[in-house]
Amino acid sequence: MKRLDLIFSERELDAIIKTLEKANVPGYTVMKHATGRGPERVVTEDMEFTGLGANAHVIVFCEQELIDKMRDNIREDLSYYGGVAYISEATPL
Amino acid sequence: MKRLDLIFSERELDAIIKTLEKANVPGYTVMKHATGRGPERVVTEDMEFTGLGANAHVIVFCEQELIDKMRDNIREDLSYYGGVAYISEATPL
Amino acid sequence: MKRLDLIFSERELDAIIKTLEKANVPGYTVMKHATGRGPERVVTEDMEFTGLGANAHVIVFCEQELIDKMRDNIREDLSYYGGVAYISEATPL
Amino acid sequence: MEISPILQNVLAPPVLFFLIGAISVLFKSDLEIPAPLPKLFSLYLLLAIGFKGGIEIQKSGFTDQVLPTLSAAILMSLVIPLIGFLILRFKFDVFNSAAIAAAYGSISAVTFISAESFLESQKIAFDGFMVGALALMESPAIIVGLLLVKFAAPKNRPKSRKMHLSAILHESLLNGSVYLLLSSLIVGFLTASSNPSGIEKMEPFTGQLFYGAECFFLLDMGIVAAQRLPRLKNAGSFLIGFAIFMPLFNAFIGVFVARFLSLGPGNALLFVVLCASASYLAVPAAMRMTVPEAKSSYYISTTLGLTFPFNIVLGIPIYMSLVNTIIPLSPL
Amino acid sequence: MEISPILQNVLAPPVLFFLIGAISVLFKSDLEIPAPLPKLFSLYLLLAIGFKGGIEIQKSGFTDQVLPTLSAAILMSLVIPLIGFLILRFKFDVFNSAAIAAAYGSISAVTFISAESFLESQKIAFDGFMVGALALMESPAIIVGLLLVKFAAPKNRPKSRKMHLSAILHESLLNGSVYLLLSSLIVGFLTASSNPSGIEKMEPFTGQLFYGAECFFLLDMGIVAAQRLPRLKNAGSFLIGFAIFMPLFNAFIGVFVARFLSLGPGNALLFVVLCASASYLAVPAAMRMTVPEAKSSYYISTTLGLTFPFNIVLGIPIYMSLVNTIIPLSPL
Amino acid sequence: MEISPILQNVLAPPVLFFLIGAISVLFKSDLEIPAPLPKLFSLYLLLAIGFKGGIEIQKSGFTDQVLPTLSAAILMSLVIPLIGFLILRFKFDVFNSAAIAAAYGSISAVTFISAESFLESQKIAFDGFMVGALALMESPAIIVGLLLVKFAAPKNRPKSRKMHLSAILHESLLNGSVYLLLSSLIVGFLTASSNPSGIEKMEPFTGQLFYGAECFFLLDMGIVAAQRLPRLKNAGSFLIGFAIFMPLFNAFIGVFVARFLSLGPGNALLFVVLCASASYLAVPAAMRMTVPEAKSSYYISTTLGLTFPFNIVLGIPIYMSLVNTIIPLSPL
Ligand SMILES: Nc1ncnc2c1ncn2[C@@H]1O[C@H](COP(=O)(O)O)[C@@H](O)[C@H]1O
Ligand SMILES: Nc1ncnc2c1ncn2[C@@H]1O[C@H](COP(=O)(O)O)[C@@H](O)[C@H]1O
Ligand SMILES: Nc1ncnc2c1ncn2[C@@H]1O[C@H](COP(=O)(O)O)[C@@H](O)[C@H]1O
Ligand code: NA
Ligand code: NA
Ligand code: NA
Repeated sequence: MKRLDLIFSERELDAIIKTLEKANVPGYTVMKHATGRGPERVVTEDMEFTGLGANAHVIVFCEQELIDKMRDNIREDLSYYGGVAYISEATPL
Repeated sequence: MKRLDLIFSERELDAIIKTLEKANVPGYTVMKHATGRGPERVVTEDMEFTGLGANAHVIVFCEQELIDKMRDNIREDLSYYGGVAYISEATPL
Repeated sequence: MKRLDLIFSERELDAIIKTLEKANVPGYTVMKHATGRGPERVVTEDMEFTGLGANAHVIVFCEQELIDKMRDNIREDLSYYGGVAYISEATPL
Repeated sequence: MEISPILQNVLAPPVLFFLIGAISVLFKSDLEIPAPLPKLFSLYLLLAIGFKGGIEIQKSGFTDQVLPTLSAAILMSLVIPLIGFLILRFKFDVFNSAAIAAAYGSISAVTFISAESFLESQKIAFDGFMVGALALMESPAIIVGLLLVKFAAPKNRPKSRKMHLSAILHESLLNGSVYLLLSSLIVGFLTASSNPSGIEKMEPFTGQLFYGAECFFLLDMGIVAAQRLPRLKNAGSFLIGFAIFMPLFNAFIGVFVARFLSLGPGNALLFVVLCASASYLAVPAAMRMTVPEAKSSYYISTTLGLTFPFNIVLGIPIYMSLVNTIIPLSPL
Repeated sequence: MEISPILQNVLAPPVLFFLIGAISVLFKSDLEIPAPLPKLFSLYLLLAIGFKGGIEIQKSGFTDQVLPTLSAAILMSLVIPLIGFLILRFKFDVFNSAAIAAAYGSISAVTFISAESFLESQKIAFDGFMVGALALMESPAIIVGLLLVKFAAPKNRPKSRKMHLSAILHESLLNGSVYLLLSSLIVGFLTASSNPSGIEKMEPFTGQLFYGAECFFLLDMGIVAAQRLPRLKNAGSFLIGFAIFMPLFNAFIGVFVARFLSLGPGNALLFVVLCASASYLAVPAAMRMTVPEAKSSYYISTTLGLTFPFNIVLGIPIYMSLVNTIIPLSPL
Repeated sequence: MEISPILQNVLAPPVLFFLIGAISVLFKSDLEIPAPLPKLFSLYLLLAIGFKGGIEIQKSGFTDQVLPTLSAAILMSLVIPLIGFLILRFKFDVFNSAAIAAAYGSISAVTFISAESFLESQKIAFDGFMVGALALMESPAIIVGLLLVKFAAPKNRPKSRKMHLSAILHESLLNGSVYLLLSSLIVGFLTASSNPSGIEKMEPFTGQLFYGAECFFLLDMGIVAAQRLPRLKNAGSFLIGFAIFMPLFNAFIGVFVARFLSLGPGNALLFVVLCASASYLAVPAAMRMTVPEAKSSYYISTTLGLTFPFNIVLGIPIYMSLVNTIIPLSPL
């Protein structure tokens, strides 16, 4: 099993979830209100207040093949407004 | 060292923490207000409002043997109300 | 690529971010309002209220060499007020 | 200009803000009241309504009507889930039937508050002890629901799910909203008894602010309810029908009980609204904990997505005219 | 003791709390108003100002002044971004110029609220329909900004970024703050028309509480603005100059338009403030979504870090004396 | 019916809500006021109490009593931690002794607010400048605590932990709550001086709402305090005794100082309460930062779990009768 970590603007959340659902992932977890800095942007807490939205951190545990299926769509989602995606190994308990 | 990620309904938090403490884990971190979808349920933000509670994401860094010790208890905790548990490798800095 | 997970008191956040910036990490993500227990302390939610601050969870995706560069500084930051740091493998999507 | 009671109800600020919230979802506006702000308002409303009810009870004393009305209220919250269960079993398994039926036996505090506001705008009197009925009707339906599961569920339920009566009672009686409502009622009562200056000092907070806070909260309820509505489609037309029919049916029983109790029109409306409203807070929370086999989307999308808006917008004026028609009839 | 209008403005509680917030950042105090509490106050202020404006409009009716003023307001929010764009193009690319210009064409509700409070403290009358101008000026500048990008941007913009008019309109018209303001205006209007007792019951919430809530919110705005200010240094002196010059320039145009419209001094000041203020909410949110090529730190640090504090502290009294000087002049 | 002052205090809404919160923990109700809502109320209370204090000071002017009282307040907050330290050193190391002692030298704003409410309910007058004493007593104890650590700690403290005086001062003087209280005091003072209409407009927010907000906040404090109480068991009986004895002892010194200052009964009670109360906000925050060797569970569970509830429920009426007994005695 793999673990996919996606971090991106909350504004893109709907798009990313659509991508995940289309690939039929077994599940996902969303944590909002994340802040941070990337190569493009600083995301501070008061972004939420100015309506810009903080980041969302999405975790997906799924098989590698699902990730391969989603790769292009996620990359496109992220290429537009920024964000990062990383894969690591994970074993179910 | 291992990293154990547990994601489940906030309502189960006390039970899970009891399990962790019983196994004498060196520590754990809890992040509340997570939402998501699993094979059984959709957990949306307004669940908190309706008193259903969002999910909690618990991270535990510990040795494999501790995980083996807790496995059955955690599985039982999660089997009842749902939730996921994954293990991955982690090296202390 | 590596994934670095840092968990520590929110009060140390500025110091840690300074350390990360000095090492020129490509980015980082901050999640506040984490609670937990470590070998030294219990951090409960009402810590925020009493002004003690909850924990922050910082994730950094970067190369091993950057981590090596930051290791001493981070260890010093964490040695003072407590906190944990773990490294794991991560592959960009 | 004569306007119908329904239109008059719709044109009250709380209902208008509810509609605004709902419409914002329809139009995909990004209007959002982020957590935990709605919780602030729901806690506030419970505290304020309990406190004010306690004061009223102390002022009016325990009249002859109090005990029969409260008993009838509890009775209704025991009977309604049984009826609901029988109806729902035509289509659903024991778990879902019990969970949904419990929700309809219990009450919605915000619907009750809206009915109070409606009565005030119509200048119709009602009594503080009806808040007691509100508090007392929240829990019994949970107990009935859980007992239905306990006795009607297939015998092969996993061991760990065997419920203990003590856990059931705890879940139903010490739920945060029941607890806050009841204890605020006691605080109001004690304050009125021994510390009348405390009432005055609380008044700007619990009294004057109430209507505006209700509007703000209903704005959020509109958003939440409208987000739930589409999920009803998956629930099927039986459940959609149930979500409208059941409150009307319960209102109908309620109005005859109210008449039997000789309640005035104000108290009668509140009694009917308690019967007709369904819980989307305490009951779902309890059911999710204790009957995980039931689909939460069923009991939430019906109560929150359909029954709640129906009651707020159309139900209350309909029940009022029901009360005005049935109560004055010559004795049964 | 005679005190100057600027000092008098600075010594009003809202401005003092704004300064306290800003100074706390300077002194590195750990004073913080954690999310989402500021959102509570910003939603409240929009709801209350809309509601009160709607009531006023209903009361005063649609006077002769209403239509010309609202039309002029929309016109200003279309023209100002064009002027701003031309100025900014000297230094910036199309994307940044369009985004910044749009922010200055749009408005800041809190600046408007501060101007209302200033007028009240000076006992100068103004009309409720100016809230309509506030609501109407928020969106058009966004549309102009996006159209500027659409037509002036290099032709090699990636395909996916081709904007559809419908998306532009949705983003600009159904933004949460525009939506809440406009719909609260409608609620206020409907309540005043059909349910006058509803006004009284809302008054403690939307009326009496307003000033204090404004202070609390400005405390947070002071913190947020002061946190932004240092980032302006990276933006360069051209942009710093622009952030002061542009509101003054817009105020100057605005005051002549107000004179042309024969607005009284109260309405004139509000009109000028709408022209002079810049958006740090709706416009940045829309621009970040639709023009990711523009640097958000540019359009936020200017509007929030400099223009907003300038308007709140110095701008409003300056514009007032501008109004008092220019409006009474003999006809053009 | 004659009721004792203690019972009368317990039957006031703020104390009742505190007890309700505490009891909810006892009964394991899931009542919860999620973060950051309590922060909203604590910020509000500081802002309101500071603002009102500033107005009072401006109105009454700097009477003869002001300077001696404020000086005595600062003195007390320097002396009390020294006494506490000597007592605590019997059982604890330097770090824990200093941290706990500092907490008892500092103050709890909510205890002060509760004492004000108690006085108001008893119709006993007090002066606005006592809020100044509140603000001034928060920080000095922190400095004493840190200096105790600096000079009494074992010489082998790691290098990085050598504290600089500037850091100590910053931590103690620019703590968010001290800063907000002091600066709101100044805003109140300036508003009363130059802008009296501002006072009226703030009144519904800072005045009328105060009592209700206090109740709501104490509901949460009850929950938080009751959650802390069990942790006291691990702290041992010495610390439990200290948490009750120390406030009584400090109250006793305080009442003689108040008598020496010839304070009226209202001011005297507030002075005594400042001496008797212990900080669970500013001091713990500062200590956690600067003396990580001290166990936070010690200084929080004592101050928040025991001393705070003791003062709120029993302490204030006890101190009042102490004041009523000692102050009128013939001269020393
Ligand atoms: N190297 C990184 N490690 C961790 N988080 C990152 C990294 N780079 C970017 N992020 C996160 O991704 C968000 C979007 O970055 P950006 O693509 O620059 O807008 C940032 O705000 C961070 O929260
Ligand atoms: N494959 C998955 N990846 C990430 N999170 C998951 C996954 N499956 C379930 N979850 C999380 O676990 C929670 C409980 O799922 P469930 O067991 O279906 O109730 C969900 O709400 C998700 O937050
Ligand atoms: N083994 C662990 N696994 C996960 N989180 C931990 C662990 N140990 C400590 N933490 C986190 O690090 C924080 C600081 O711990 P401490 O150093 O004991 O103050 C704790 O509050 C936890 O959130
Ligand atoms: Na019901
Ligand atoms: Na403008
Ligand atoms: Na003290």
